Amino acid sequence: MELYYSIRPLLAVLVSLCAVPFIVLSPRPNIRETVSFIAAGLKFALVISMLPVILNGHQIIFTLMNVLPGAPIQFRVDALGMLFGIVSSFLWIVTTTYSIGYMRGLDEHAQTRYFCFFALALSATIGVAFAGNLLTLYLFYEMLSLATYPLVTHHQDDEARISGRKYLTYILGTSIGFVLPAMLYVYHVTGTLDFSALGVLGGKAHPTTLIVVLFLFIFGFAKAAIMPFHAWLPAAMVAPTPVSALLHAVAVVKVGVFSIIRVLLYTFGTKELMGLHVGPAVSYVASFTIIIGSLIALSQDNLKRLLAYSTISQLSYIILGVALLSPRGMTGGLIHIPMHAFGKITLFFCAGAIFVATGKKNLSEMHGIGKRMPITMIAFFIASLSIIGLPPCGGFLSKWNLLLGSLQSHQAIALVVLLVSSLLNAAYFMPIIYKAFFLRDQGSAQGIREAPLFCVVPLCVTSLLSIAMFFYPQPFYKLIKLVIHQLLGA
Amino acid sequence: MIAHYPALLVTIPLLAAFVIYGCSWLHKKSCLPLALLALAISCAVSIGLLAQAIAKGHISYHLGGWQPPWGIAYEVDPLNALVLVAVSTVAFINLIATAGEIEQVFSDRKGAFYTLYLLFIVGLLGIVVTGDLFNLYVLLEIASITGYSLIAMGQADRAPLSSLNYVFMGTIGACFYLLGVGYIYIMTGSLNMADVRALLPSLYHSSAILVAFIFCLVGVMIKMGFFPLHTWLPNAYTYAPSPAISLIAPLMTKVMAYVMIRLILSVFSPAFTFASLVVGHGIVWLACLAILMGAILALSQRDIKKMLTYIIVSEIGYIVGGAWLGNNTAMTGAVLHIINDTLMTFCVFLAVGGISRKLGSVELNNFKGLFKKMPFTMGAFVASGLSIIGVPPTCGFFSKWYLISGAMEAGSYSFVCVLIISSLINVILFFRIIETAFFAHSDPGNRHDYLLSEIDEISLNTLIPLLMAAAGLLVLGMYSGTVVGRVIQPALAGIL
Amino acid sequence: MILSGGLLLYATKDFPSWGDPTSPASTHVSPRYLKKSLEETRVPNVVTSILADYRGYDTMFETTVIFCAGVACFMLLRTFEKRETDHYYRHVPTGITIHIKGQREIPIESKEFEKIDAIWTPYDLIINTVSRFLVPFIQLFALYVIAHGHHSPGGGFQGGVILGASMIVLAIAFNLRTAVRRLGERIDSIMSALGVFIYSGIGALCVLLGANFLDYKALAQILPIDRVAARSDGILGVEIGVGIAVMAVMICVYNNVASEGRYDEGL
Amino acid sequence: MIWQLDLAILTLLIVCAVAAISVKDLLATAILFGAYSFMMCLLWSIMAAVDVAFTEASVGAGVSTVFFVAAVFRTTRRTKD
Amino acid sequence: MNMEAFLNHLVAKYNFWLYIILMMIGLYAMIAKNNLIKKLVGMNIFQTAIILFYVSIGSKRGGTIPILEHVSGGAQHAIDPANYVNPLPHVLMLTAIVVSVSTFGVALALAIKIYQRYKTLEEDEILTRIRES
Repeated sequence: MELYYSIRPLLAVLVSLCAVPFIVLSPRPNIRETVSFIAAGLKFALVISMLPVILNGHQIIFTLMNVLPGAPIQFRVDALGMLFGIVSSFLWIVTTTYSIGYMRGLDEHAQTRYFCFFALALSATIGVAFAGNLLTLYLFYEMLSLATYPLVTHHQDDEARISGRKYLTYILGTSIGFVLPAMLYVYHVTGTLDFSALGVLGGKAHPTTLIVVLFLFIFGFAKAAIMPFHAWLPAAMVAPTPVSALLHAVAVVKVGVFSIIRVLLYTFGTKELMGLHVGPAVSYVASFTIIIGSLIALSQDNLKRLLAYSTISQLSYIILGVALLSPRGMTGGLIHIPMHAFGKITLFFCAGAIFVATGKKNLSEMHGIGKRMPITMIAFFIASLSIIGLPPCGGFLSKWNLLLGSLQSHQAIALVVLLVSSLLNAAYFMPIIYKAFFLRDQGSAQGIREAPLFCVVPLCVTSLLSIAMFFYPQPFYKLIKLVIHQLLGA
Repeated sequence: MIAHYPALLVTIPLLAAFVIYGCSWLHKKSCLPLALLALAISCAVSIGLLAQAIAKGHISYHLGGWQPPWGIAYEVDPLNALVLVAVSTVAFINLIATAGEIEQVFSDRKGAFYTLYLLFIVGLLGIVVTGDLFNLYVLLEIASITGYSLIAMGQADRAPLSSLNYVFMGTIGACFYLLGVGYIYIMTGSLNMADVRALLPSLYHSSAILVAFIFCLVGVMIKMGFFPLHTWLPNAYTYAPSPAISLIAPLMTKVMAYVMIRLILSVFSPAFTFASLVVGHGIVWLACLAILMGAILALSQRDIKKMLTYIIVSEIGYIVGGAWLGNNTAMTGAVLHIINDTLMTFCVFLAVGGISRKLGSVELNNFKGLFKKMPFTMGAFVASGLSIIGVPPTCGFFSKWYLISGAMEAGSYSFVCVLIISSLINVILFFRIIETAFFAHSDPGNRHDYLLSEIDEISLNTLIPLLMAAAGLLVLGMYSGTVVGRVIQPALAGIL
Repeated sequence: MILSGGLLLYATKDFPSWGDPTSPASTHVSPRYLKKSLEETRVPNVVTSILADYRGYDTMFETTVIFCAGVACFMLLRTFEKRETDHYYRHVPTGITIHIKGQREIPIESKEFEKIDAIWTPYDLIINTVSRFLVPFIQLFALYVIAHGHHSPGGGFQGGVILGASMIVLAIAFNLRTAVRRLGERIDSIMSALGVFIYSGIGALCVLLGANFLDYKALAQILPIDRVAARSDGILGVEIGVGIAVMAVMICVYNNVASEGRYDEGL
Repeated sequence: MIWQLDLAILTLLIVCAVAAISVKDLLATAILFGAYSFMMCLLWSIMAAVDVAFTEASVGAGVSTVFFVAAVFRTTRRTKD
Repeated sequence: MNMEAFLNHLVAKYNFWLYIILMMIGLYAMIAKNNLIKKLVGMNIFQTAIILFYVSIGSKRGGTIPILEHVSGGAQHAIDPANYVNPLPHVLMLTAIVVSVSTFGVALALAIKIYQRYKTLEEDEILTRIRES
């Protein structure tokens, strides 16, 4: 493995940042949205352009500023970051399309502000993906938290105020209260914040302290919505659907998970983790979240809240998979990032499309909606299959690998948890499909047809892609193989 | 001329002040340009001085051509050169930003105002640069007297009273300092800092020196508003006129904090301060108390200006605590925080000053929907708020970083916790305001809406400096590594 | 308070006993002044030589402090708006007071009448005459104090105060208007600035002549004298500056305080 | 120096100081304060600090007393303590 | 230490005791008094006390005023510092006196302004006025 010095990571981050002034100054909505499109396309192109290098097992590094001794602001693109970068940057394009349709369909106010902070949030996400050390990661993590606040509270009514308050309390509170001290402790002990495949903390401090620090990190990155720090996610569902879709199915929550993975694998290092025997503990925490999240989801009537809780439980799959610390498990966990992303974003898109077309949010009002909006509901069906983890959908692969991983590392509990939760997923998705297609609607549903084109196309794309990924997951596998090779050797 | 920079730095604004006061009776129009010119020159000179100091390491300038300890000497090292740059730059930008308001509010006596303004800056610059204990006292009095009168010019009814209280407290502080100097003089027979530092080690055991140190310290702490002695600060700063306060609030307290650090480092050596003196831990505890109390009192305020003054109190706690942890990292953090906090406080007070000029009062409720009305001002306000909270990459984060890791080195985890907690409280403080300003829907029919309807963005000549300051927060944060590496570390390396 | 007192008491035990010629205070720095003052500055009054030369920089700021006080008093108290009231005039020869209602005024240039503010304004021939007779002598003495500061106690500061006092005596004995007529506010303020400017200007001049700030011996290049005499003259120059500034400020402060910044009647 | 004189001045000094802050009339305070300054001036001239004494005589006992009286005249003589 | 040594101690430094007493009087007035002008007087006493302290630093037993008699040229070495009191503190105190009078003037101006607003100089009454308004 060799290091390439290139400015492309920085550019990938800056693209959408530079788009902001244009978005602000653009005289007409069309120009504004064209700018967003161009930025999204450029970003994706830049990310892709780095893919070959990564696939050849190399890394790209770029140091921006030496702000602290041993902790510069540094970008470092490796397989893991690439995996996440591709997913989020691609989905931004799709979401931009979708949000044009959605925002226009409901003609929301302050769309310019919306697109600005959307772009900001995206550059923060990519920044996290390509962060070369803990400081940079923290920087962009905070940037993301702040950039999403205006999006979450977009409606500016009292509900938005309350949930925005909750959002900030959880996100900023944990990141300043938990992550910052933990990070400082790491810096204090090791004198560096770099990520290394072997971990930097090896035997530098007393085990119990390390375990405390570990959990500070895990709960500190509250964006991962690990219980008990999950309450912000359902609250944040007051945001416009594209926001929920991208940020709360892909960007924000995945950033949380991604940060946890980074810290677990690259700051502590697999060896240290095994030495500390914390793998099981972490996986228990994750399993708890999985089960409870699904159970709560069962009882939801508001579609978006249901999806939120299902997200909470799904995220912990990833943590669980990584915490298994076995090649299979990690594969499962990491592959779950793209799979879940595509599946879940489709579901959110569908929810949004239904809302645009019918103005309905609750399941109880959606009887027979499938006849009115067949495309949407079919996409919904596919996506829910993917989430449940049945072939022929991408979700199956991650489930499969996770199961194998839990067998590999002899964790019966994880096995059980996975199976149970799959059943639960089925239990809260299937009724929706049933109601949508096989129940007659109450007369109110006259004159409802599909949502605008801008809304429908993206969700078709994503749903089809989540099928495609079942048959052709190689690129992701390649990346993940690289990660695992780098981490566990052999 | 380059050799004379230390003198020019102080004397150019001084001469300008006299000329301006003369002009104010002959030709009023020329006051402002003169003031701007003088400040610009001294700003440039200070930057040149910083460059020299980094190159040479230490510059000594003998006033009147007399060798110290007989004459008075100016000592410039990278540390105080940095503070000089901060002071002169803030003074310059602030004058640009607030000139319009000054011309309007103090139309009939603006000459006097500019004179006092410049003399205040002269005092501060002199305090930072001088190498003579008594000279420091005189300059301190200049800064104080001008400060009193600037503060007393506030429109609020309470301004004179709070200013008079400030006079009392300030005089006590200055006198304590003078007393301490007297004790030093009676024991060593010298007033020159370097000379005293050379003479002291034989006297460390002496009780008189201990008392001298304590009195100097208490005096300085009164002046900088350290927690138990801060009582004068909030009122004085709240009721002052906004052009003056956006100058005084950032500079006065920070410069005094620097004086304390200078006393520790280059008069009483750290060996004495931290080793043979036991008060170190006590003062760190006091600092923790100061931070917490400052934050809590700030929480209890509805008036934004007053809230900010309490935030100043807690920021001073940061600096004092960092300085007294007594290791290199923490001291670096303290010095860096002096610079950063100067900029943050300046930015936030400038923003609030602009808002209060538009809004009349800066009660929290009046901020409703302000993001719509003056987006850029609020943007700058948010930026400075984030910096005070300590969010990367604003500069506030990095000084806090050094302070905390210094505290970890020193093993005083109480200080660490306090810093974290105060950051969280700052989050509440600022997002309370931001939230109020972000959510436009205020109850219909109160006069505030109608008042809000006709206000708009503040005038450009205030807005541009404000945005510059806000951008400065980011830039300073990005380059803090450079600042620490090139300026602070070399200066501290010899001492700590 | 008790605490600080205790601290002070505690500290005194390490002091050298009072008036001990061998205490560090009197052996470390100060002897040099006594020894060298004459040959370096040709000023026998060591206090003056230190004040204006060795530590001349302090003194410059000391004068600046006074100037600050003057400006501050002006800034705080001076009010420019006119209160429109009835007019009182005193017929000087007889001392009869005339009260005119409303706007009508007696033309100010008439010599017999002088404007006053209140019916009760005192008018005492003896005091007026005595003070008018005294003032010149006071001022003469003040000038002597300034000029002779090299050889005897005194100097610019004391002299300036006495000069100011002389004007204040006028203002008290007659009324503020009389004093202000002698020395207008504008002139007074400009003088206060000018005085300090002389001091710091001399310092800046030394810089222009290539020496350090306030290094008077550089003046030898422009004055036809040797360097030591140049120091002596430089000291005289700054003393004069101090004198002017202090006088002007004292008057300014008195006028503002005595008339609440209205510059009308005074006490 | 003559210690009796010295002692007398010291006592007067303290008496003046205490009186100045305790009388119930600000005008009296002003005058007592002038007296205090004058005593101080005498003390210093005894200590051979002639310049300081001169300054104190002209400033402390002289001008500042005048300022004081003027200020009291402009405000009020009344005081509760 | 025994009585007699203590007396020596007392006598040797009586100026220092004196200035401490004065300083406490001034400080007491500043803290405890209610009238602003009284506080002001206290402040001045406080300052003069410190000045007194400095001057006593300078004084020497058997030292005369620091004005050198004119010895014709070349005789400077005849000057013995022990014969003259230490002039440096005097210089410093000239400055200090000036500072104190300046502060005094500004403070008086402030007091007058306050009186114009509240028609009283008693702190508690002013505070009640503020609370009412």
